[in-house]
Amino acid sequence: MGSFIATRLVRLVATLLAVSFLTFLLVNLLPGDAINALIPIEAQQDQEYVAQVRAEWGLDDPMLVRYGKWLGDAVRGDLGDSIVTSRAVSSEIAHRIPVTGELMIVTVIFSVLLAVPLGVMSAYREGSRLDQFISGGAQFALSVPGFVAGLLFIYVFAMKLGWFPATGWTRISNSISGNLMTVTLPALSLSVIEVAVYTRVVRSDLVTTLKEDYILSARSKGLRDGFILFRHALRPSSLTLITVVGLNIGLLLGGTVVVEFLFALPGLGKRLLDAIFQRDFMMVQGITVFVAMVYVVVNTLVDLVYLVVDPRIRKAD
Amino acid sequence: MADNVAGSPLLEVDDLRTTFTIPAGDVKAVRGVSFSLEQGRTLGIVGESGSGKTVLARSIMRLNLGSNVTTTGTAAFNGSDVLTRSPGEMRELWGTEMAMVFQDPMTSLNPLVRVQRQVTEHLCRHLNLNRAEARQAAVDLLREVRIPDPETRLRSFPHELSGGMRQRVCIAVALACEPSLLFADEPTTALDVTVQHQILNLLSREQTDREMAMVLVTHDLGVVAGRTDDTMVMYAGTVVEHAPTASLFADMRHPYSEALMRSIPRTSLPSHTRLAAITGRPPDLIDPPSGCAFSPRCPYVQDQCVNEEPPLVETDDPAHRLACWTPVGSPEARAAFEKNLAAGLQQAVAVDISAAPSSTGGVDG
Amino acid sequence: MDTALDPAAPTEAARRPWIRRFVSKMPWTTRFCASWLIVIVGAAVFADLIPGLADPNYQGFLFGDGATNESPSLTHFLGTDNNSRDILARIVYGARVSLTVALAAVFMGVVFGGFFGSLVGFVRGRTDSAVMAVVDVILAFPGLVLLLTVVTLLGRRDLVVIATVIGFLSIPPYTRVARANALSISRREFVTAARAIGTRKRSILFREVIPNVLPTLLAYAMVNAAVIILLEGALAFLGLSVEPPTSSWGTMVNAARVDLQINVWPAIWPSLALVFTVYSLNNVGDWLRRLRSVRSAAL
Amino acid sequence: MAGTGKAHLRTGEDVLVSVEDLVVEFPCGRGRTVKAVSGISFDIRSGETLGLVGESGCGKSTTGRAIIQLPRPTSGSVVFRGVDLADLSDEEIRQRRTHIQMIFQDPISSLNPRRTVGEIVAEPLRVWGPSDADEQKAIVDRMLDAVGVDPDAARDKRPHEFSGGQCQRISIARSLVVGPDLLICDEPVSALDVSVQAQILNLLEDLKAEYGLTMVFIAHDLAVVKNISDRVAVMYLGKLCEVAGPDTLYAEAAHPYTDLLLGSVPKPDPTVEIDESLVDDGELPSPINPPSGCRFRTRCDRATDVCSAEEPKMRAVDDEHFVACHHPLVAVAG
Repeated sequence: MGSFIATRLVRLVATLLAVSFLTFLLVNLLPGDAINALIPIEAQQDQEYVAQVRAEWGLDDPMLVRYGKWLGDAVRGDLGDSIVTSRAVSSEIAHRIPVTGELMIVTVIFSVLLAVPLGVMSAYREGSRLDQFISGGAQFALSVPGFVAGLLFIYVFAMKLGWFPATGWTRISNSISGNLMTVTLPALSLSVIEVAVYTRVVRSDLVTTLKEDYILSARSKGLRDGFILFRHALRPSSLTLITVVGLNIGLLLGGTVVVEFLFALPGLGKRLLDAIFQRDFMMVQGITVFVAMVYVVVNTLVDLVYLVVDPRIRKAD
Repeated sequence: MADNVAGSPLLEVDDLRTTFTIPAGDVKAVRGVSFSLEQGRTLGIVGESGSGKTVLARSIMRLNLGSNVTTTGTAAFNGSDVLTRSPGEMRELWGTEMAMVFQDPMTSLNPLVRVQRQVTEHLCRHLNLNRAEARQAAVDLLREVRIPDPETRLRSFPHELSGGMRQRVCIAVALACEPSLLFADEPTTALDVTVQHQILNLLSREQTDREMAMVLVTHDLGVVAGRTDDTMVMYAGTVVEHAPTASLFADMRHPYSEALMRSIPRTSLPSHTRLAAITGRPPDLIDPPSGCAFSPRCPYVQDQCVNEEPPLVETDDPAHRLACWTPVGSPEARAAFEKNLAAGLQQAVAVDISAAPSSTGGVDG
Repeated sequence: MDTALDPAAPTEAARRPWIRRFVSKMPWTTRFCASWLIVIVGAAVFADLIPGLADPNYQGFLFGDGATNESPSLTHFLGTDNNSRDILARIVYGARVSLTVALAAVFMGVVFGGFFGSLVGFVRGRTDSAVMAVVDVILAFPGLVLLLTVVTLLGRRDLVVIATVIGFLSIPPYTRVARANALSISRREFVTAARAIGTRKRSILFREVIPNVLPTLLAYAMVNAAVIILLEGALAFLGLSVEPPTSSWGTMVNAARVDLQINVWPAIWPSLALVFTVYSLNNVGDWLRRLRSVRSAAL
Repeated sequence: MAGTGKAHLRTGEDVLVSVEDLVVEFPCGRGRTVKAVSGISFDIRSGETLGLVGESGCGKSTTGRAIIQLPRPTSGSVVFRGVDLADLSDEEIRQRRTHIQMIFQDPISSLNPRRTVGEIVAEPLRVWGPSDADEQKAIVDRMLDAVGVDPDAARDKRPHEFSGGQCQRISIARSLVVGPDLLICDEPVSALDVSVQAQILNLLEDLKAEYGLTMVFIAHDLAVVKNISDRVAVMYLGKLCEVAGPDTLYAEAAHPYTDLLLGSVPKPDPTVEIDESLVDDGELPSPINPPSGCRFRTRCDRATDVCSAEEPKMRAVDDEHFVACHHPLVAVAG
């Protein structure tokens, strides 16, 4: 068990290093010299000025040296400064995490709470009309992108019914009810696909589990269906669900970019988009690395959760 | 084994039929099986894969899941039909009155649940035991099925136990609420031969001690011999022969029973003994042949066999029931065999050739 | 012994052409979805030849014969957008973007991802560790975020660039799927049997392993194509897919968003096109997968 | 048990394969190894069928595969026709594949589901020739016919359209098409029903006579092994216990393990007394950390101190009967 954790942690660090290097490589190798973002095209005639700026930003050093410097700072929490606002990238990220974090947490919790009962009902009555309805609905929901769902919700619930604000964000520290009002529609928009994915996962996994011999054996002991479903069948299926939730964090992170853009939320995704449009390469690099790290860390955590839930792995050594 | 107890039988099955509906058609897995079983006795059900023996056991237990299964007929347990009971009523029967040991101990225990809970969860439900009582009961049960160090084993997960140990746990689970009828569905097929021997001994010891009725389903004639009171041979969803085990082995009347017996290698026979293989293959259960299902592979086949399905009837020995028009050893059978051999019928030729062990000629048609 | 293998007479169903047998097994929703896919692919390919389909970039109000946000009419079946462009025409031409991108992803994924995955799953060892390490790192980025970064940094955003980038980023997931399959297939005894015969490794890879990986990969491709179309839609919605005036469904929705209060239809039509196409791919993909699992269960 | 020692090895020109000190180990993580086969020696004469029998995990299948170098053994020699296969390069091994062929336990899994039966049986010919299509077809047809499958009906079908027994016949046809000298049968009948099992056993006997095959027959079923073998080797936990002719072995087992196995076999005869006393567990020790000395001593009621201290060597009971045990059930000279 100890060695399992150790292996995972070593792998985590290795992946993080590789991810940061790849991001650095991407930002620095692809066309579109950073100097274009630093100095207006007109001013680039002044060779001396350009050279000075290059030196100031360390653009003249060999790439590995620059990566080493950047990594050294990054380890200490310093992801550099935005070349547009000159503010520290890390403090901008920290400032915006609460918005994106809340959005994602609300989405995941809401989706899981909705998907588990749907998936269980669907699997328990496999082949019934209820199952066909839920499965069909999930298949359809899987095809509705966040921006389409978001626009629909804005049109219906904000414009027509006026129940929620169409855009904007109220911080939870300012007003809890106001915060709830602003988080609902974005989270719902993100949930459409998430619910569909989780429902399908729970259903297909549970359908397989329910055909296992040990379920038959539990039935032959005279246990109640509900007990068998939740105490025997759902546990192995929950492993798959946890994995999928972990893997889906990536999709969700992408989704928040779109939803924050649509609902004009001051989150990480919106900041990334702004940075992209402003060609603020330090900011793009910082946010991309940060997001990738969150993703990798979450998935390592999922592996560790396995350890708690699945005794077969725990006792592997 | 316990003596035959007078009175109404514990289990009385009459014309049981189970059909699975699949896209290709209706698979008639069990096609009209009738038998009865007294308290405290053991019944062996022998057949090859697809003979319907497992489906039969599960049908009586009402454990065939899925909306595509239909079961008709009656299966009276203690005088009342289980096939018409509601799922709730079945749950009261499961575990306490009827229990089952499954083929693969690897898959019939939940890999994520500790042994203790798997052994005690239904005890708690059926007998309303508290935690401490249930734990004590579990320790006693594990000790009874000869698991060393039961206290430690209770905290184990199934994957930490060997195959034989797991099957012992499964037996403990099945015996926990003192059922009066135990189905053992190929309980040793997945195990090694030495472990199989121990498990079979354990099962028969428990059966005797508890005066339980037991149905032992297997594909291996060797497993039922000497361990069951009665044996039922199944082929293509029907019972072809049903007799007290001793008299069945002493006097096999059905051509299929005989063929099965002659096709298995035995340690008592000299090396390189030519085996009498059964030609052809088992019938399609979606569209079973008319008449006797074994007729296309039977060396004693005659016209009546192809046209008319033989009923399962008592022979001169009332305990020995048989479904055959040309029982082995009868003059009809001898005449039919001579005729088939003369006509060059494949299955008859095969039997004839293998009767002469020196021959190495192919029996392919 | 049983030589009994009668040359079974072909059944009634078997004599019909395979395509009809195939279609006859489909539930009606799947037939509908398959038809929609055929229609949308046909429209995208032959857009230039379809009579009555307007120039997607023709802005009527600039040239005096049209208005912005027109309702559906005989000249504009789905009406016009806030630049007075024909919505139907823009949807049909927009399909080209979605489908090209999806095709690029599937093509590069199946060909390169499928090959690398099968190869490393079959040979295992160090090559496997190396390739999978690279794949894992690329997969450690959330898809859309990586795509955003790459597309931005490239600077140029025409269909070729977008399709290439998305295609390239599709290789790692296919590699992983193919490898997992190749691993399990390589453990099957027919591969050991092929080695025991003395078949060369390259032959085993191409004749035994890859043909068995392909069906799974193609079923995955259906579902993946749907995901890619959604991804391109999101990218376009953010204004980072192909540059205007080229039409793309996501771009259309984004443009219509501003005038939602005035006219919702310009947002609804491209959304519907997107949702139905993705739904159809999912539906047909699921059906194919079910068909396969039924067949493999019958083995 | 289980000994080392080579007293049972034979000399003479008719020895086709001679395996000495064969060791196969697999890594199983954390630097540990499973000792699947721990130094066994045996030989096979031309035209002989050697039965390898033992319970699951005893290393019998691994031994079979090590003979054809799939995978290569950790150490030891496999001398086939005077050449040690362990010394050869991969390509040289490949060139010798036609001489040693193998059939597998799961007949369905051992055939590629996406190829037709005709292609599957012709595959070895594609590699080794002849390259002429008509000639190939003729050979394939002859071979299918020989294993009892109608070539015209089977040629264009795929494996899933056949029963397990049919698939096993096809798989036998594939392995015989290149005319091998040695056929390794790895549990070829254990996945089959008894009636089909008899067909396949008869078929193998017929083919052996017709093509002059030498066979290694691996199985866990003692009755099956007795039926088909000319010589039987009993394995336990990676070691050999006893080697003898089948009739001798089954009549007078010298090794306590052989005796236990034979006593456990269910016999289809109600008049045979069943030893009901064996109820307790006799589980296999772990092949990762096997017992010292004789590996069977943890389950053996004849075990003494010498059994844990010293590994028994193969000793001769008579010319054809060898046992590796300190306290054999029959008298052993020396």
